[in-house]
Amino acid sequence: MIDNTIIYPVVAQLVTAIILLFFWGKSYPQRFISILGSLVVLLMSITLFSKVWSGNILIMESANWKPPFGIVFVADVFSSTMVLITSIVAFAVSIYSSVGIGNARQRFGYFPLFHFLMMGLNGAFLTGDIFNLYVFFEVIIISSFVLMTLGGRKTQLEGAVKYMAMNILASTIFLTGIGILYGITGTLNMADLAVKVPLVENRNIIDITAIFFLVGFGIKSAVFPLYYWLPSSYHTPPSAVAAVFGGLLTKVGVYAILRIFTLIFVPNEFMKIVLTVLSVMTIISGGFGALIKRDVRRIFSYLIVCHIGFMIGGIALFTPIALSGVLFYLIHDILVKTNIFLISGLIRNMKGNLNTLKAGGLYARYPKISLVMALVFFSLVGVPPLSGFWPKIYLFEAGFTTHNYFFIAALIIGSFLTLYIMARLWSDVFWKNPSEGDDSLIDHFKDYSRWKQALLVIPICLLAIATLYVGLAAENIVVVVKHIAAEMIDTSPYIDAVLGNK
Amino acid sequence: MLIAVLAGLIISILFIPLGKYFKGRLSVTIALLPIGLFLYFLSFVPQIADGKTFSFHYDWIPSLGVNFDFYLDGLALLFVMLITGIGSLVFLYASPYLKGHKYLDRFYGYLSLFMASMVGLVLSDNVLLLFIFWELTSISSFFLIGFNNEQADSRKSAMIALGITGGGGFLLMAGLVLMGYLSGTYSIQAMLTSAAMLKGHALYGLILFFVFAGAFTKSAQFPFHFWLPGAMKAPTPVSAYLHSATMVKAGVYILARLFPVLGGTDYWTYPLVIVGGFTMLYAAFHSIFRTDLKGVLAYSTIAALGILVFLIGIGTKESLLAASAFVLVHALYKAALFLMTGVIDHETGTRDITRLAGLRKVMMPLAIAGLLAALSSAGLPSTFGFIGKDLIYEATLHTQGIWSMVLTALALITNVLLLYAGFLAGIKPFSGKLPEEYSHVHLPHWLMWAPPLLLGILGLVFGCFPFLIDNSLVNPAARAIANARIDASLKLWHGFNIILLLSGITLFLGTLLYLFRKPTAKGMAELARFDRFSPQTIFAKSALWTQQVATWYSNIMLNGYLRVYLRRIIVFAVLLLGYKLIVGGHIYIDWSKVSSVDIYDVVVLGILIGAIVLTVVTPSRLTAIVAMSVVGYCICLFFVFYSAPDLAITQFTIDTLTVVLFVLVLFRLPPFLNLANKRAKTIDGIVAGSFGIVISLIALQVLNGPVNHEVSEFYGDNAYKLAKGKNVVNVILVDFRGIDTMFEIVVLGIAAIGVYSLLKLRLKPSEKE
Amino acid sequence: MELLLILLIGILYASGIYLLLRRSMVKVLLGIMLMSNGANILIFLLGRITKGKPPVIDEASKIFTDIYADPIPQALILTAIVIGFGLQSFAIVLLKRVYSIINSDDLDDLNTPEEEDI
Amino acid sequence: MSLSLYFNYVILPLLAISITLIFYRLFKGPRVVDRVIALDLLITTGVSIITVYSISMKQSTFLDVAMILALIAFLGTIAFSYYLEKKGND
Amino acid sequence: MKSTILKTASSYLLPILLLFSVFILLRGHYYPGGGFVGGLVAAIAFVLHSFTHGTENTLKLLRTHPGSLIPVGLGLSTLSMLAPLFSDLPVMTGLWFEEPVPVIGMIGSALFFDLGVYFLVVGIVLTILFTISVYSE
Amino acid sequence: MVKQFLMNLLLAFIWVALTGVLYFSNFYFGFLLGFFILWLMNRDGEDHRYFNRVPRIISFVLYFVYEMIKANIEVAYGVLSPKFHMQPAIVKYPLHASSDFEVNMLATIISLTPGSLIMDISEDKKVLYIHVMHLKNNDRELFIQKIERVYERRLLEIIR
Amino acid sequence: MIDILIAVLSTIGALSILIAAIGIVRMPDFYLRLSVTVKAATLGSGLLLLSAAIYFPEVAVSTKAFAILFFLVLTAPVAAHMIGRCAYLIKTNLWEGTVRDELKGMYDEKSQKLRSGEEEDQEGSNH
Ligand code: NA
Ligand code: NA
Repeated sequence: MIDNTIIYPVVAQLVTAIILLFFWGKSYPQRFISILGSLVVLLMSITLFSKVWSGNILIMESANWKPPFGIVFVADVFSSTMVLITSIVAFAVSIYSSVGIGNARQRFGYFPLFHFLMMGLNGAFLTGDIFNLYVFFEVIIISSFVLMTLGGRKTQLEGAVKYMAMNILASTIFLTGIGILYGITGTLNMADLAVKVPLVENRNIIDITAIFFLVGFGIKSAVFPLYYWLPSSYHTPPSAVAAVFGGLLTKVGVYAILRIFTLIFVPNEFMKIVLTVLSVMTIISGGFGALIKRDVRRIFSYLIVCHIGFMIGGIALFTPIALSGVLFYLIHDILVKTNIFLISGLIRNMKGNLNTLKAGGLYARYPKISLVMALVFFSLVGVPPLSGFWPKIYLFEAGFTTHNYFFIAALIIGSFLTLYIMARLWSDVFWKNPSEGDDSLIDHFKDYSRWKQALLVIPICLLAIATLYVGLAAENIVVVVKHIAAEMIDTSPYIDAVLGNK
Repeated sequence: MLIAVLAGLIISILFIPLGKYFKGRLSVTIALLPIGLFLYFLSFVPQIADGKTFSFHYDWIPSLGVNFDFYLDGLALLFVMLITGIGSLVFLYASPYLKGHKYLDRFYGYLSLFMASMVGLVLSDNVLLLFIFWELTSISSFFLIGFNNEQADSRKSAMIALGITGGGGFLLMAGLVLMGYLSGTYSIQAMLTSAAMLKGHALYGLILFFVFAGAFTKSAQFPFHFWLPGAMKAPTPVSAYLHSATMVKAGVYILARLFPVLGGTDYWTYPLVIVGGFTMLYAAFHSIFRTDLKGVLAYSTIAALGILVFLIGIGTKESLLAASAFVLVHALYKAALFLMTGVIDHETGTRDITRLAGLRKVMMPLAIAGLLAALSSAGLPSTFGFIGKDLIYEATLHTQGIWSMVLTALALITNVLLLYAGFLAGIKPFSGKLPEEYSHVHLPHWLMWAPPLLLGILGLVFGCFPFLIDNSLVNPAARAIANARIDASLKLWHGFNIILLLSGITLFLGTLLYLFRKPTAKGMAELARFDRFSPQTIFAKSALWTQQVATWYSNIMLNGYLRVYLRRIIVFAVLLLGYKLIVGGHIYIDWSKVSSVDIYDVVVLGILIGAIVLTVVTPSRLTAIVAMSVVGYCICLFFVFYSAPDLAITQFTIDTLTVVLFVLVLFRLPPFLNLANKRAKTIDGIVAGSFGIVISLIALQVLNGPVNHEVSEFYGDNAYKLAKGKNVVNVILVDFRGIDTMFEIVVLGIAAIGVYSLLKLRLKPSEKE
Repeated sequence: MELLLILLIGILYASGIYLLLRRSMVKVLLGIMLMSNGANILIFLLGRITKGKPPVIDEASKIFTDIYADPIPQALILTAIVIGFGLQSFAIVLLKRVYSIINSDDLDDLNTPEEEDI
Repeated sequence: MSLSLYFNYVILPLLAISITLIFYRLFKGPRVVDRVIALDLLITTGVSIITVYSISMKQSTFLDVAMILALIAFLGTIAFSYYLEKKGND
Repeated sequence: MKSTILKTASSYLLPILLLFSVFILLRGHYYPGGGFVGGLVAAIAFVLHSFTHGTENTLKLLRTHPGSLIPVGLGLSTLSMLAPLFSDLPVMTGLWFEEPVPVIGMIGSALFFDLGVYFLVVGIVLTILFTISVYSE
Repeated sequence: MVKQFLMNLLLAFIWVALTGVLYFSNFYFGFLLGFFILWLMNRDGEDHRYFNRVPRIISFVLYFVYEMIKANIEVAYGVLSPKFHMQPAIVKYPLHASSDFEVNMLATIISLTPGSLIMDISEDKKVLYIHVMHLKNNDRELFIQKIERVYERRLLEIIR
Repeated sequence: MIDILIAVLSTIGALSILIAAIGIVRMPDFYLRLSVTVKAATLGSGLLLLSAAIYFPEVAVSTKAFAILFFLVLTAPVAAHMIGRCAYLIKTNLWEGTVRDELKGMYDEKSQKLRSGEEEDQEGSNH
């Protein structure tokens, strides 16, 4: 099925961003356009998803060239799900940003950059061409660089330098991998690669190429020992920015790993061992880091790392069940991680501070919002029946099936650390009375108008509802992820759809 | 049935956030919920007693095998009656107990959540559904323990409780998933058919490990017991309800529930008997040193839980029967004691046993309740406790050989100590002379004293008329656990036998102990000397140690130095790639694929390398930039030589612009400092060099392989015919792969915006983030 | 020639990484540039090189009459160069901004003790 | 000997020797201005090399590259002068 | 910089370079060049001008901030990418006028695409460089 | 006005040369383009008459090429001879040319002549500072005369 | 015939460039190096471009070659002037054999304005 619908979520973000550029410096119309644009994209993504879900894999041959000659965009259930989730997140964050991002930043291009970033993400999910994937990755990283430095405080710059250096290195390694792959196969179309790579006689060089992609995407998805940039930088930008980063940027790395390592390189034993070791160490590193930090966003940053480990581990197991678990976790993680960073912004608004030792008393002061936050935190921990719980069933089961007890142990440790850390956070920030007479503790939130307060709280609730849906209506998610996992194991429908051999 | 389970959840969802609108008006009305449920489940008693069971199925997540599968049998019924029955009393009791409390409605919300979860837990047939409710009980317990969250130790206790039970929860989950995976179903009833397979499976031990871990943590078995005394920070109704009568029995429940599937083997028996046995002794011993009433009760609860685990471990019909009965016995008297303690605390403001005495004079009904509960706990004939104790001795005596002696002795000692503890809690505060300071104390609202009294009386009634419950509750429960027919009729009087003798000895020694030993703070202090060996200390130490290791590790990993991070990343890549290269072996040069070299190629290459060297070594920043542009220009020449004019042009233009950019930016910067020492340089040189070698070898391998130009030939053939351009590269850029270019220029646009904003935007200090 | 280019690629990557590991931010930038040049040449080489036959169709004809160099790597590198330019110019400006704050291009001076930034 | 070969084996090597010499100056310095003029000369020679190469390969397409080089090469030199003048010294 | 020679040179180099840049832009489909390089050359023309006349004077010459060329160029490219959507073709499909136009040759969406690239590149390079030089001064 | 017109014409010619398409329409297009670019620049025009200059220009160019080759040989000798016998100097040259354009042309020509290089023009445009490779006998007057005779006078004849 | 012309022109051109290259290595100071290189290289490139213009028969290509030549002639002196001036401003040493430096002291240290040495007279006469 050839359908232009595929490209709409990308194009609509692009057009929104361009329109926003015409309103440079005018923050009021920008807010409106941004929210409207995000809503439109959300509707388009829903349309796309329902089309894909009800029918076949859709493709769009850009410039009307048949694959593998042109760049093809492919919407299978996986990519359209990712686009849908991204659009939900984008919608929530763009509402949040209208108040959560200061006027100065809004006047200096926050919104266009945000939409460029979202465009890059949607593009990365939908493209069926590996070099085009690189291009979208670059769109993502350059917009994230700019968003990260926007405002230019010293800590922001410190984070940004590290973030940039490592991400550029990742891109270069990724590009090197593409070059090698092209040198071996002479094609860039992912479906075509899926056909040609298995035919290559020199398997060793294929394994080596796979390592390039592993390292490149591994840096992007913050896997041990490539994760350094994340804890060094995610606490520095404004919370709305950190939310998008935390929710989506590392996940696009996971997406890429999943896509490449199911379609083009199927992990062999060596790769599985490597991935297992990485996952275990990632979980430990993230968990340990989060354990010792006292700044809410630093804690969350490390938790991102920790939970990336869960997903990588699932990929290492590489059974349909494991992949279902990874996918479920991915969906859950995007919603929750975005939300916890939005929450951190709200906490900062309410307390003027994100140090868990200083802040406190939120539960007494804002009980209802606190409980929404608690719901999100428990989802993060994986308290049943919330969203984080279900994928772990799959991961455990896959772990047992493959007798990967290291991973199971790490999964338990990681879950436990997360539980402990979030409980401590709750206890410190929400239960404890704030320390008296600290000047840094100012409640800005209460000074906002009702309308502004609503704009901050609604997106958090929106995402919380989405999370709740994922948890309580898990059946729907399970059906989707099982479908995707099946697509990953048997990639021939994808290949046939793209290359048109029916 | 689903409604029965979910009602509590719905109520709690309404109450927790919206509580303040109810303002406590409905707190008694809310008690209709447990009462209603109690009556609802009561209606099942006759049928269950007849050996019937009830299954209920509602779809939830069929794809995952997780559905609302409820199964009501004797075991579930016993527990659900306890939960709703005691729940009713606690709900009523809490209303005056927390009257006027700011968050009373929130409290009821949590309590409803807990009750619903507990009901769900015991009714679930699906292990994962069971686990969901299991965790929800932990969460509601967390909120209830931390209910007075302004207090630091409340928070800490809540954390510890959640930490222990939550950690055990994850292990339990692993175990349940493993069971589900091995038996192909998550339904416990369905698992029964796989019981033999599971018990013989290589992973049986692992399953037990996981399940025991969950059960022991939840049911406060040694060495995880210490969260329970801490949990006494919760309001007393909570202690009575969660931390004595119901939640802590969830661990026991799951052992009982899984007994038919997993139980009866040595791997099952020994750990449970040892841990249960040790726990009961340890806790019973500790209970007598407490001076805080709730402390005494907490430890005696742990001991009781130990007894239950012990009994399930033994796994004979007698022991399972004893366990079934003892669950009920203990729930009745312990809840009564807790509720009574709550009243005392509420009215006198203290729970210190050494200060409490003679309260019978001011609150007689409570004294009666206390006395009845204490007697039941002591196992005095004609109390329900007596029957319980009998059954325990019967169970221990029915084991084989030397075991029977040992286990009986253990049970005896435990019972003696527990008797003492029961007296201490139930009798001591009311006996003796009323201190002056408590003379003004008076009886509280009747809803506070009636529940313990009722429980105490029930203990007496069941003791005198055991037929009321033997076939209706206890036998069906035991039957369900053993998955076999058990038709014991509970009797108050068994005649003179060894069991009676043991009971007598217990009573005698315990009473003796009560009469001659007075609880003192000194005793507690003595015991505190051993704290450094206590599991709590060890756990705290290992937590601290973990924290230290985590700090050490994280500081090494994230030391703030970008170059260290980059070095590690490169080393990682080199190791992986190098390993694969070495394993792959066979590196050779295929001369047939190598083209000739012209002198200008070599010269340009030489210059290029020279320029690279200059870039690397020069101490002058400007020279580095000059050298860098030479690198670019030489590459540009290569592009010309090797047929890439477009590339050459672009490379050249961009290099020139980069120079301009650098120049505009750099002129304020100080000169390079020689910041690295020789060692760092050498290491970096080796790392970088090996990466270069690896890349070169890979490139060589790729070049040795075949080449496929299908796509580029298509471009060449169709560039003019179909895309109307003769410069194929440009046609690719604007047509064949125009999308790339589209988004590539977006990258540029973003970069420009970034530059502009980075340099122009100045935040005011008032901008918060 | 291929062997010489392989050597060159190795040197470009190695020197790029070496500079990437320096403390001076300018050197880091130069390292990035060297590495991206290395990657470009790698792509160029692995697409196989052809001397003196640019992929431009003759004025007179409508299709290629001779062999021609593979245009795809060229297009890819072009895109990569342009993207690299975007990234590098932003990085250079970031360097300037960093310099105006810490008055040095030593990255170690940029590190903030954690207590400060909470 | 055809013209093409003459260009390939005589003229191009001559130019190759030239750029080697020029690069020697660039490498050696001693001052940045020396390097800058060496760079400038290198580019001018580069224009020549490309011209000769295009004759040798009979590919006039390469002259387009030479044209761009000729047009914008001096911008680099101007930029370096700008730098040095602003900075006062190297 | 205060060199009279450079000042004079840049004022005649500016038009030449601009002319040249359009040349490169238009012939890109047939010979080396195209919107990107054309845009770079145009930008270099203005950069050269700004070196001698100062950024402010160059901005005056441009009459508008170069940054405003960014959305214009981006918009133009996007429109030519999206134009095929209106005829139900995939995005980026080349649409061509039937008859060739003198001087330029065939005119199609690819040309407008390249034109967008051209404007964008001019806008970007000038934005970057002018922002820096204003900041440095 | 005239200069603008000429400049425009020149641009149109360059355009035709660049595109290599000798059609009137192409010239016309180039003219329009040039006009647009000049309009962009919007510089103040100065009146200059451009009549009958072509023969003089040609003869000047030829003479210049001759001088250039001659000087180049000198330079080659200077470069290749084993011993240095240059007498470099920076000499101040008083200008007759007055407009920017004239000065610039002169400077370009002097710079292109081997052995001499324009260092700078004074702020008031009265003198040129020229670096010479061979200031024979350290005689600045002779050098100044030569420049004036060979280049400046001829150039001004053409331009003015 | 044409071939021989091309060969001669290009040989002279290449040799000019070689001389420039030798010059830049051999010349003792910066200014001499600059002086040598610009002209010789421009001449050399010019001759090579002329060869190309003759070699390729197409008008378009030949005009291209001339255009390159034109650009070189237009820009090379400017660049040389700029870097030479700048070298003087940053006090790059002259060779010890330099016989005369009339530029010395004429730059105003701060503003970098260049005096002609003749305005004093004018101003003097005005007073
Ligand atoms: Na491009
Ligand atoms: Na092009």
